[in-house]
Amino acid sequence: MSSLSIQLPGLNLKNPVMPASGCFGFGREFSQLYDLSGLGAIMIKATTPEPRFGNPTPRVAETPGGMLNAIGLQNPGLEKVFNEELPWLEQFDVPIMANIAGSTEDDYVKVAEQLSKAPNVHALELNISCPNVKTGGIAFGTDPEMAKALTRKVKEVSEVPVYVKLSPNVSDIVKIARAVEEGGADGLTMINTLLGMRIDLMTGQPILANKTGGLSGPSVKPVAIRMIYEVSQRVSIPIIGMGGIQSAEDVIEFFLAGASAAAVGTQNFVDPFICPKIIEELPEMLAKMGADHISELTGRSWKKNERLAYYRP
Amino acid sequence: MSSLSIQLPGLNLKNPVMPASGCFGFGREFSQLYDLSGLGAIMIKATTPEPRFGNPTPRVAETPGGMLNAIGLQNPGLEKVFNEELPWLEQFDVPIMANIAGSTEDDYVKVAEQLSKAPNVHALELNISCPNVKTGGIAFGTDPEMAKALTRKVKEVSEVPVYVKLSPNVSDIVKIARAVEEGGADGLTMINTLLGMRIDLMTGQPILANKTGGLSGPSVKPVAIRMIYEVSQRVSIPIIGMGGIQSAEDVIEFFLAGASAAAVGTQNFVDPFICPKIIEELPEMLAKMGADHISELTGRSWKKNERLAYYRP
Amino acid sequence: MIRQENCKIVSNRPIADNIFELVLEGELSAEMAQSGQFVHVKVADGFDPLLRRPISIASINDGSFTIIYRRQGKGTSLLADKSIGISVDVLGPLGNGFPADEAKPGQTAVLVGGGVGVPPMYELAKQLARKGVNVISIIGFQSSNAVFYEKELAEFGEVYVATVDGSYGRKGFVTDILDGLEGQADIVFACGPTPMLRAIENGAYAPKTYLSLEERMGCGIGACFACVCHTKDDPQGFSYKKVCSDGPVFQAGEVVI
Amino acid sequence: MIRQENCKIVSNRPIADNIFELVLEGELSAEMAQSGQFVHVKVADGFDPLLRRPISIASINDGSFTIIYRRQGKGTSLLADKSIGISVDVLGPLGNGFPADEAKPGQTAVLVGGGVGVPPMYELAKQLARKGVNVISIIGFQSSNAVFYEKELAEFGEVYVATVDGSYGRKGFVTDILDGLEGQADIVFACGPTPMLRAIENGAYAPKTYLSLEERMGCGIGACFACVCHTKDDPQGFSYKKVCSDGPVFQAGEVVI
Ligand SMILES: Cc1cc2nc3c(=O)[nH]c(=O)nc-3n(C[C@H](O)[C@H](O)[C@H](O)COP(=O)(O)OP(=O)(O)OC[C@H]3O[C@@H](n4cnc5c(N)ncnc54)[C@H](O)[C@@H]3O)c2cc1C
Ligand SMILES: Cc1cc2nc3c(=O)[nH]c(=O)nc-3n(C[C@H](O)[C@H](O)[C@H](O)COP(=O)(O)OP(=O)(O)OC[C@H]3O[C@@H](n4cnc5c(N)ncnc54)[C@H](O)[C@@H]3O)c2cc1C
Ligand SMILES: Cc1cc2nc3c(=O)[nH]c(=O)nc-3n(C[C@H](O)[C@H](O)[C@H](O)COP(=O)(O)O)c2cc1C
Ligand SMILES: Cc1cc2nc3c(=O)[nH]c(=O)nc-3n(C[C@H](O)[C@H](O)[C@H](O)COP(=O)(O)O)c2cc1C
Ligand code: FES
Ligand code: FES
Repeated sequence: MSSLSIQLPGLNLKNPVMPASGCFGFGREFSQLYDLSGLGAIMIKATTPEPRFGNPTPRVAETPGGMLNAIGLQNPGLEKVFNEELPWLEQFDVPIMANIAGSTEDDYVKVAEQLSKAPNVHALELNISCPNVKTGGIAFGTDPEMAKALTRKVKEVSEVPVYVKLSPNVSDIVKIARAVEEGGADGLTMINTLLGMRIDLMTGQPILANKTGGLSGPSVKPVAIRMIYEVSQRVSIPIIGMGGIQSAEDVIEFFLAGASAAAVGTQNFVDPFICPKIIEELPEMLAKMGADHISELTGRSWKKNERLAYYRP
Repeated sequence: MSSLSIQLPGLNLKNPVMPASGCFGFGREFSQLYDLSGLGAIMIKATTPEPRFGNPTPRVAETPGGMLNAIGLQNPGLEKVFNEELPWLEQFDVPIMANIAGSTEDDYVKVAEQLSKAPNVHALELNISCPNVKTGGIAFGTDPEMAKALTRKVKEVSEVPVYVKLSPNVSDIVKIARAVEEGGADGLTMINTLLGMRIDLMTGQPILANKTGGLSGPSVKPVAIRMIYEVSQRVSIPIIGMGGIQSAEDVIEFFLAGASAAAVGTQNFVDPFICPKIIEELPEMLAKMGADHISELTGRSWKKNERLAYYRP
Repeated sequence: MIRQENCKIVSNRPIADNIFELVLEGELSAEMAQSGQFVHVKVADGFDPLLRRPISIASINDGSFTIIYRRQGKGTSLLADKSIGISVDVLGPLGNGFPADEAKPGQTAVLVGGGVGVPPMYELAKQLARKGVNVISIIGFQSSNAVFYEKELAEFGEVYVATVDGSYGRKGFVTDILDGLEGQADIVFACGPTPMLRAIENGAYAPKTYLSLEERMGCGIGACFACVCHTKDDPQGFSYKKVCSDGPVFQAGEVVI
Repeated sequence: MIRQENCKIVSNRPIADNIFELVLEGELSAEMAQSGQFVHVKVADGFDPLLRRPISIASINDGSFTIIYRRQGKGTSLLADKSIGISVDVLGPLGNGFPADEAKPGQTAVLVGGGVGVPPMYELAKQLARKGVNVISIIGFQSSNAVFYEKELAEFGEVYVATVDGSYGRKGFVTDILDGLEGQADIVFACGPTPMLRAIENGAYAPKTYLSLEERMGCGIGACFACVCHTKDDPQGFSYKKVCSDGPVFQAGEVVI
């Protein structure tokens, strides 16, 4: 057995590394660069019932150690994702996690119901944390009761396990996590982006046309690690961690904090080969750390009195 | 009149640049490096009624583009600050903003009452946002009602204007800001640190003895800018902005977002001469931007249809 | 095919005020076909700055290629500081460039470049001239000290220069010169600031016009939806093009600019 | 006085496995008085990495100074990559070093260094020997390929080497050698990993012992309270010392280590 294979609800992963939603489109572009079958899974771009154009440009801005985006959930809509993108992805031996979004509960339910029927969709990722749309999105992600109710509704219709993607823009992440667990979530993915802004000194105006955007990249990693550390001790469902991962070492840090798998977002733009690179490097790192299997590392930072084998990078 | 002088409640500032609380001690160390009278003001280290040792070490950890700290409000206590630190600071022609903290309302009231009587304390900064103490601190800063009540109590006893320092670890920063404004706050200072964590791969444990710590430095700047942009449009009291400032350009960005003055924290560690450097560079930058006075820039990003003179750095 | 390669710097020198010409050695030059394609450059290891910088290909050589950039913000300043022999992480070639084949031998192509929109015109002029197309280049700058590649473009045909302040060439904009060439162009190729591209589109100076767009980018390869624009036939709708992978060169009238 | 200066690299070379000796030219060398003081080094412009790195002064020369560091994480790796002629932003000298004056001419001082705790011992040995103090150095490393400065220290007195794996010198720890020198030391000076310092404190090998502590630092100048330790007389209370500005050298028994 490989030291990297992971079983999570609905997901039989060859390895715990997957591109994060919105940073990999529907895989077409990256498929020109490497074989997608080597990935643990793919989190596809958020899908809404109808096609969306998203926000005006500029949609991205660089920040110290990170970037802001305000794409605004641009996507070709449920029908096209179901009839074109997902069937195209079937050529690869890789489970798909379908990120679903909407403005109303009904939107989520509609997308969940249909996408969960696609043969290669092995799990849903409920995006209640998109900061870049006027209605829905993050509103569900900052109110525990709304989050719980939505999770329950989606669970009722979904034919595959449901993961809920949490927003870091909250006072108490544990409260939301526990609410969606009560709502029946099979797992959590965290974190989505932090709400941020950059102002251009040349114009005096925000760089993004949408003014605010979601902060991602290495700068948010400590926030992600903290939240996963807190949440993983208080829920009994697994967490797929993300937020600033740039390397195999970062993946390990997420596991130590409490994650059971890891997703890479922004770094795909910086280094389009980053996912296969990390997957290749992980086994050697595990060996250095004296771990037989990566799952041993999940939550090691809070499982007391178990210090790791001395490891020097 | 200088293009940099600013009048804020209680504060007659030569210029809008001041070291942020906790990053400058009580000024003694930096006074060996430059004349403190050149600063706009000094925000001194948080003071509690009794002396505090703070948290065990390690208390700091570096993160991508930032740092975590979990000092835990170490300070010599009210008596010593009042009888030794503040009198020592009187040799400099610079207004002091006294950062006050505590575990209970009574703690805050006690410190506020006495420190506001010190002749060189021209304003108080109510620290309801320290993430590194077990009781008080951030608890006040994430609950609008508690924040409002505390502000009111402190206002009753303070002989100088009261600024409230906001925590970014909240779902809705505007709600807290408006609550403390209703409580009678004369101004806001924002942002304090974001809660974060780093795990050491060598030990598998959090680097900080306190496990979590407050994230500061350039990586948090987009969050600070966004929050100031949001809050400044919804309150009518001035904001002293902070969070990741490294340069005169950053100070301008904070003004454009809505700040009326700016504080520099972490960068004092990276470049101990940063405050005087920024103060020196600002007038030339203003000239390039076609601004006669820095206060013209406050909130320019949301005061529509007023584009700045073309500016190229 | 898109490749990622550490390319060695062969030369990196200022050719005008804050304008640098950088020659990079790399096998990915063999993948480069069209001018107007671009490379995505990581100017520093680590995350300061984090994102790659898109820069047009100015010249495709045997085993190397040239890019020309303006020192502007952090990224291009770091690039300008790099010396010969150092390696730079390059992703490319990206996007679809100018379709040189649309100009037939004997026809007249007018190439319009504004500021750092000039560089792709050099490779294009080279390709067109090689095929026997009659090349006229019009290049515009702010001021005399910003002018570059006049001589280089002159190898392939007539060159007109405009400067905004009149300190060199003709005072005014490239469109002022275009106006004077009425009827001569069978095809126009242009790259430069958006207002210039709009004016050229509106001017309809030739039966066919191709424009190279600029947009802030994330991935540069079509995966992040950072750089989309509406198509002209559906300006408020859901149809879109990605500047990075469908463009950056579009035919006039194809997308909303 | 503390100064901030861009110091030019005179040399930067490996002297053992992952150990580098860096000589920097700078007027701040004139401010340096004691071994055991340190400098705070900004290893890169920008914020990657953000914080300065504390490194002990190994040798104070005329117009220059030497530091010795282990290539460990990001910061020291970047430092190791720098070549001669490049400038490095240095803040220093910081802290209070070893009080060489506590050793009187004719007395015997035992200097104990573990790993990258060895460097400050060189300047100290130089200062002590100059005054006529009898110097014995004991230096400890993991393994033979990590050993450095044995020869350099030998200029000033006897040198004993211990390696954990026994591949060089005596197998074991510096304290094993110290044990064997019973009664010879009038004063002990030590720098190295915390367990080593604790063992030396507990061993009470001489009437006076001075230890150089390590702690994660923010400012390095005493302003941020990152690096405090309890004092021994009040181990649970409010009294404290700052490693950066009160230390890093403390007398044994002064602070809790
Ligand atoms: C397809 C394409 C081709 C280009 N070709 C050239 C060229 O040949 N020569 C040249 O000098 N410039 C070219 N540019 C513009 C060039 O990408 C920017 O000048 C450069 O990215 C600025 O980086 P910086 O770090 O110096 O500036 P900063 O302002 O520090 O950059 C901050 C962020 O904004 C982005 N950004 C800033 N300005 C622009 C811009 N004008 N277009 C897109 N992104 C921007 C940067 O990429 C970065 O992500 C091209 C842009 C595109 C999209
Ligand atoms: C007073 C003092 C003197 C020192 N003298 C020397 C010396 O002469 N030679 C030498 O090789 N090392 C010395 N060190 C240790 C040295 O500071 C660290 O090895 C170095 O900071 C590691 O930086 P990095 O970027 O390579 O590692 P990283 O692990 O990437 O550093 C991350 C952060 O942790 C801090 N850090 C990591 N390890 C240490 C450590 N052991 N002590 C303090 N901070 C640490 C870094 O400063 C940085 O802020 C000294 C430390 C102190 C406090
Ligand atoms: C350009 C961009 C688009 C994104 N789109 C989505 C999305 O559609 N759905 C979603 O759940 N998250 C989206 N995200 C968030 C990422 O999936 C991820 O949670 C976040 O970026 C943090 O990870 P990172 O720091 O590795 O990028 C997007 C992020 C970026 C940068
Ligand atoms: C080491 C350290 C100690 C701090 N102590 C305090 C404090 O005592 N009171 C307080 O209100 N803020 C404290 N802060 C927060 C800063 O004042 C500031 O709000 C924050 O660091 C963001 O600014 P920066 O990014 O410029 O550092 C501290 C920050 C740091 C880094
Ligand atoms: S830059 Fe990512 S789609 Fe164009
Ligand atoms: S490092 Fe800041 S007080 Fe010592």
